[in-house]
Amino acid sequence: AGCAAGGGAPEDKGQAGGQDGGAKKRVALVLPEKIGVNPFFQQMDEGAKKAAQEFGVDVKTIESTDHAAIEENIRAAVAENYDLIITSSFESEDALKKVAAENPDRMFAIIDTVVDLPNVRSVVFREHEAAYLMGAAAGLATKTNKVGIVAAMDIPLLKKWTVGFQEGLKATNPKAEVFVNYVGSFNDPAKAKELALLQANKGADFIYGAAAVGDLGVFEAAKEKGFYTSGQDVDRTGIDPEHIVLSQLKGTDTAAYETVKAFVNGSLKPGVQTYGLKEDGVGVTYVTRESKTPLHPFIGEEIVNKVKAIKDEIVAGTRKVPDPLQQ
Amino acid sequence: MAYRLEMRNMTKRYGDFTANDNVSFTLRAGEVHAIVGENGAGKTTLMRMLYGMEQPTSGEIVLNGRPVVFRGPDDAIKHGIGMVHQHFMLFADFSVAENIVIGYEPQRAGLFRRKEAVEAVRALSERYRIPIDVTARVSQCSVGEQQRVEILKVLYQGADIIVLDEPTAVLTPLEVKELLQTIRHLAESGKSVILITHKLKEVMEVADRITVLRGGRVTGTVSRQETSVDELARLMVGRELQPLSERVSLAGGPLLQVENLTVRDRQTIVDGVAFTVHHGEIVGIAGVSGNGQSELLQAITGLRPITAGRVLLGGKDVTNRPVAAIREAGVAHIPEDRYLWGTAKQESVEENALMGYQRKRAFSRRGVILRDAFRCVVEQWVERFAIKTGSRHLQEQAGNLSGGNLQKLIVARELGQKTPLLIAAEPTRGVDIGAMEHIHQALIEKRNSGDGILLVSSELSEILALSDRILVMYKGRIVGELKRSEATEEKISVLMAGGSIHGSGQKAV
Amino acid sequence: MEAVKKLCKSLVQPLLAVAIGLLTGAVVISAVGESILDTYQQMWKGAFGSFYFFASTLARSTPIMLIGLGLSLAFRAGVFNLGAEGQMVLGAIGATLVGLYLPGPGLVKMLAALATGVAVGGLWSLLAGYMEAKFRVQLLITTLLLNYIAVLFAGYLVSEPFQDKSGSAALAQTAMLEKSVWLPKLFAGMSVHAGFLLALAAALALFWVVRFTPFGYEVKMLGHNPFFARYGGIDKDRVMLVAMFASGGLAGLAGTVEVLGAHYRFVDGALTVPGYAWTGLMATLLANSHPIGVVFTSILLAALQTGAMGVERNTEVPLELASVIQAVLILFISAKFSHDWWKNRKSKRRESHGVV
Amino acid sequence: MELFDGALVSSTIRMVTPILLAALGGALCARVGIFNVGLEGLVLVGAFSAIVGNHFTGSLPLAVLFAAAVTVLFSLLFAYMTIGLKANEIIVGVAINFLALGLTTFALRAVFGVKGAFYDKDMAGLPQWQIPLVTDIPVLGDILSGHSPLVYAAFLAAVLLHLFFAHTVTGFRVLAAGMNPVAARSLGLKVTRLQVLAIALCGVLCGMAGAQLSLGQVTMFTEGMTAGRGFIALVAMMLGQSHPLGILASSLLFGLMDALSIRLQGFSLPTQFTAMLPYVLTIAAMFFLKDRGAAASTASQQSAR
Ligand SMILES: Nc1ncnc2c1ncn2[C@@H]1O[C@H](COP(=O)(O)OP(=O)(O)OP(=O)(O)O)[C@@H](O)[C@H]1O
Ligand SMILES: Nc1ncnc2c1ncn2[C@@H]1O[C@H](COP(=O)(O)OP(=O)(O)OP(=O)(O)O)[C@@H](O)[C@H]1O
Ligand SMILES: [Mg+2]
Ligand SMILES: [Mg+2]
Repeated sequence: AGCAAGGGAPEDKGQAGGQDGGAKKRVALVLPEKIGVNPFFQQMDEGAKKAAQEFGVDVKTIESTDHAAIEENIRAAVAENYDLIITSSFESEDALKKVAAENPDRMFAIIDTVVDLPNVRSVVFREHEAAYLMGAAAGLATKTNKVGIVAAMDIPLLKKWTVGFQEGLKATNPKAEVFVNYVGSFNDPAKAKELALLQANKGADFIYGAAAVGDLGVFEAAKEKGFYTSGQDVDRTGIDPEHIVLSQLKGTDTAAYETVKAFVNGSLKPGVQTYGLKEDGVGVTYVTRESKTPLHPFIGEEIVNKVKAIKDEIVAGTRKVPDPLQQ
Repeated sequence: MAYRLEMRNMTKRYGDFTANDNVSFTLRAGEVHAIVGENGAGKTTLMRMLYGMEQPTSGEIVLNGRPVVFRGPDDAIKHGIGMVHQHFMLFADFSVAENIVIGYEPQRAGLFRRKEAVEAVRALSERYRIPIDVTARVSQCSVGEQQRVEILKVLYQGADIIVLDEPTAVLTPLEVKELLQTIRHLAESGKSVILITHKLKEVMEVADRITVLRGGRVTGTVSRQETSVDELARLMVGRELQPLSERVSLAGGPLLQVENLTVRDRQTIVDGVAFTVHHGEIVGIAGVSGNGQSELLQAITGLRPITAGRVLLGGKDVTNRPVAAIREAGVAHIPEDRYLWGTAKQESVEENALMGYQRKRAFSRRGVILRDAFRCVVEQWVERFAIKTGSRHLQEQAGNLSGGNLQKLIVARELGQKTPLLIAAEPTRGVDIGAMEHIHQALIEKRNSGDGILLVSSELSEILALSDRILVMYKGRIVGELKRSEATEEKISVLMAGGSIHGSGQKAV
Repeated sequence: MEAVKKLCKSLVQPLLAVAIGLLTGAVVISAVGESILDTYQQMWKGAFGSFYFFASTLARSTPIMLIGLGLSLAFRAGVFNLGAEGQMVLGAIGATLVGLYLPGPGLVKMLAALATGVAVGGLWSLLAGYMEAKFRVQLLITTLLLNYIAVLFAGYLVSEPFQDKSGSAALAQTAMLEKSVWLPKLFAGMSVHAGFLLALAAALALFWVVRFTPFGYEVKMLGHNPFFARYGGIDKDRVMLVAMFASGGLAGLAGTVEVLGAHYRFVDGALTVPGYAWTGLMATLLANSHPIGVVFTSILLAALQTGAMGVERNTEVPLELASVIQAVLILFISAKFSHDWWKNRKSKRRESHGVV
Repeated sequence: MELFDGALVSSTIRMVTPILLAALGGALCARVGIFNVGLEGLVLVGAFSAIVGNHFTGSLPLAVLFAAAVTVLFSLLFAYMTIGLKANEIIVGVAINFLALGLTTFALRAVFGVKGAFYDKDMAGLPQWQIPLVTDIPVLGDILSGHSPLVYAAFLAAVLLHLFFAHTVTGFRVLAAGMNPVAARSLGLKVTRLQVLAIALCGVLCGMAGAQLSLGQVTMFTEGMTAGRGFIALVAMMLGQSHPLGILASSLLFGLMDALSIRLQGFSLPTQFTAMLPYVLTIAAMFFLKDRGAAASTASQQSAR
């Protein structure tokens, strides 16, 4: 079954539901990597699947083994006539630019970066805003005036987290010392744990985990040494309420869900949608969202309120949190 | 009298090639039985079957009246058969004692009792009068010592039948003498010894009976009393040996001049050696191996750095030049260790023959090797030296050639270079008497045509037969020089042992 | 006739191996309750199912082939170069920077970039060769270690001084090369690019060198017995260094064509994550260092990968399982069992069996 | 700021343990003439099976045993392919790495129903042994005490392996089989059996390495959590010239360099350069260790042909 109608993209997408005599619409989610340990992709997958169930479409998630496979998979998805192809991340940018330009009659979406083409919907997050709030909270909460960051790798992408956090920290506690260590890998919890232990040993009482799977290592170190730490992407405080006192949130599931939903409704439009604090696409537990876990006294009501105030300033635009990647 | 061992109608085929054809062989207790035969006659193959390393295509082995089948060497060892291979089966980094006891180590609770091993080996060495430093590392032992290690190992394993495959090929005359004594002593103490060798003099000295193989068949088994060197030679080669051709007297100019050559590698190995080889002359270097001869040759041919001194070739200084440049200047080289320096065992005969010719004008055009032209040349060598290449001819793996045939291939390759100077180290090691005659003839012819040859050999008879002048090396120095006319085996032996002779010309050149 | 027989004989081994590999894979697939036939069908489709997918397989085989060819030369010389990854990455970043910043017309830039890729990869490889020749520092270890250094250094270059600050700027990557520097695609809309032709040309050239020239002979003999080679007047160090340079140069070229023909920029990790270096190594070993053999083994290995992608896209067999099947196939293709089995049977008939 | 302190050294010892164990395993293989590039995969299998063992038996000793047993099975696959089927050992090693990654990820899904990582906060990791008396020594107590049993086992393994080679008959024969297999065979030694034994022992050590990683250093399994440690072990093995005590030294050297690079992250050097440090210094160290231990490289060169 092909796109018999050679017409423009808008018509196609409008009548997609009616094609093939009521057959289900097919959506491909092409991920640039293996889902593996990356909650970012896990959530996206879950969000898309949830939408698939609710709205009665077929969603096929295609994981790419490596960089060269991304373009391959997007092209294959085009060849196999998926009605909507959702991709994700910076890694897919080049590939999507090429394929989308070559197939102007198809609809694409990309989550987490911008591709400026008339048949591409882009969804991006302003993680640095949430990281800023985390830093602000840490600055207010630390007793030793020493905090740590255990980050996965020293690459530009992660500056959204490390720089954002440090900006926030500086804003609330200019005197605080910060230790930054890089694991050198996204999947090495053992090393991440050792780095956290060393930072704790130097006196850090709050350590911000931005080490992907390594965060699990940081959690273990926190349990062992009794310092406080935070999770990423979803509310992780439940894992160990005694030590994981905050979580930085990111709604990739929402993004995937909303994209599929909009597509089914016929309201999917090209252009950019950004999710920040204002749109409630990113956030921090207790500050922007409630948590099932009771608030830990290390953070405390007072700090939460102060951070809420900062959040309001950011939402209102009175406090500027620049994107570290655009500097 | 019952035989200790009988091998009946043994046949071994490799593909279409028959290495042993219906060979029968017997061995008595307390007997030394020699096996002789030309290269590729199948001596080694027969022994490998006895030792369980090869399975016979057909035939039967009867040991002490009972038929046996050996699935592997361990079977043979258990039945009291020991073999000393031509290429020693030793562990270079282990000590002498460790090498001897391995497989049958004295142990308690799985722990290796090294002290007991050392004691046992020491006792063994005294009992059979085979002296050895039991704690030395094998890699530091001389070839003769390594041979003793192999024999002691066999004895330690309790062998009653001891197979020695060309044990004397790499030994010095003195070591040969000692080994022959050991063999006699072993026979007297009730062991049976099978000795493979190409040196008929040794056979006549030590063997009780002799079996001759030719082309994989037995041509006769004789007892020593009833035969002579000449008869054996005839049986082996199938014809009379020719005397060497006449030497033409040539008063050629200097070709190779070695001046004050010194090689040092932690210690001084070659110490201020000086001599000259003239056109039309064969200069022989005699000496107990390990006195610097190998290193001297390696230094001259560019394989080893020269610490001091000069080497001139036809007046041109080639000191410390790369090997290729020295070869280019007119040197060919028959190396003493044919497996280490002289061949690539996994490669074909043709590829091995090509070494040194690959960049020759005659065999390449526009950067491409002319294989066909070269193959014709190799065919000529094979014919001239009667090299048995096996079923795949020039494409046969060099490692599948019998030792002597491989040697002939190397000799042919180096003679084929037609260089003014040939350096020949042990040129006839392991070749049969027919081939030896042939190689000697070729060397004399080369000399007569005006080329120079520097000959190193541990075989005094070879040195005496070929050399115009003889230099004797001892502890890295040249300790004597003898003219052909005045040289005798006795005189050379004295010099080789570090003594001195008086009255004869002992001047440095 | 003889040649045909020989060819058949040499084919028995790999074919039987593939068959057993597939059989083992079938066991794995059925163990998770998927359709064996469908899975293999998708695997075949993903690799060769249409001209489009075949072209993708060829595209993927390109860097594998170039690396494999380079390594085949080093292995023949008896040099165990484990540093293809670093050589590839440095060659690629060098070429990218030349392509980006060298002034001049596009074609000149492209040629200069290709030359730079070869030179940089070759020199990096030569460093290890030099350390071995001059200081006897084991090449096997240094090449392995130099990989880490090269990859980290390239990572630094693209995340600091030469990072692409346009666009999202989130990736460690250089700016995009301009179109005139790109290697042309061989067929419109297909991923196979001119780099594949370069690889084929390299294979033929290498075959010619190895088979017919004195240098090829010298490399081979050096690999078989370095003492013999030296004795015969072969300059051991020179041949080794040339072999190292060539093998590193081809690895550098592999990285370069991947950039100029597929990514159009250097992206940190894009060359290392797919494991081209190890796959290239396997291609060489499977082909027994034969240049023409490498062409086929690298296409085969690439097909296994693109086939696995096809399985991932079109079946419910999870990605991990596809890589398990791939590994199982490789394992059995490398086995010499059929050959031995064949030989044993033959020799048993003749009742001869060598022990040593 | 001081460059070294007790905590850093103690951390180094923990970090080095899996590398040391795997390198010792690799050395066993190298000693019988087999270059094992599959260490990474073997350790990964060990790490996964340790978690599986712990989850289902709830007993840590059993978990470690289970890890060792499963890894031995895997290493026997390696042995069968290389010795039995005469496949090229490097190809098999690389394929084993792929296979291990694929199988563990797949089994993670099949056994625990999760993707990427299995983490159970109620799961107990290996205990940290406080050595009586030693614990109380200032500084040194922190460094030497409080590690998991496998850490001590690793250091013990290095010494035991040394004793095995130096003083047992089997060890002696293993060395012989590796040094000159033709000669060993001509003596009737069961070379193949010794090789398989060595590879199986390598499996035990890699299983322990994996268990230390997933139950000792952390208490979880994540996909590909070996993160290249198997290759570092390979380097440590070569640098230590396949000698157990040499490997102990080279692993520690490597660990120390790694610790140094962590410390230097605090300074303004780009992290790529600090991360290079261990490799650069290892190469520098090789200038002092050249000449000897050509064995490992010959073994691998043999396999190239
Ligand atoms: N494995 C093999 N494959 C093929 N041919 C072989 C093999 N082993 C030996 N031969 C051939 O069998 C013949 C007999 O070899 P063998 O080594 O027994 O000779 P030999 O009498 O010991 O000779 P030499 O005096 O040179 O040592 C030779 O022509 C050799 O090429
Ligand atoms: N692995 C092998 N495969 C095939 N043929 C072999 C192998 N090993 C030895 N041979 C052949 O078996 C025969 C006997 O081997 P051995 O090592 O005893 O050499 P040899 O002929 O006695 O040498 P030499 O003349 O130096 O004594 C030789 O022809 C040799 O080429
Ligand atoms: Mg022989
Ligand atoms: Mg012989």
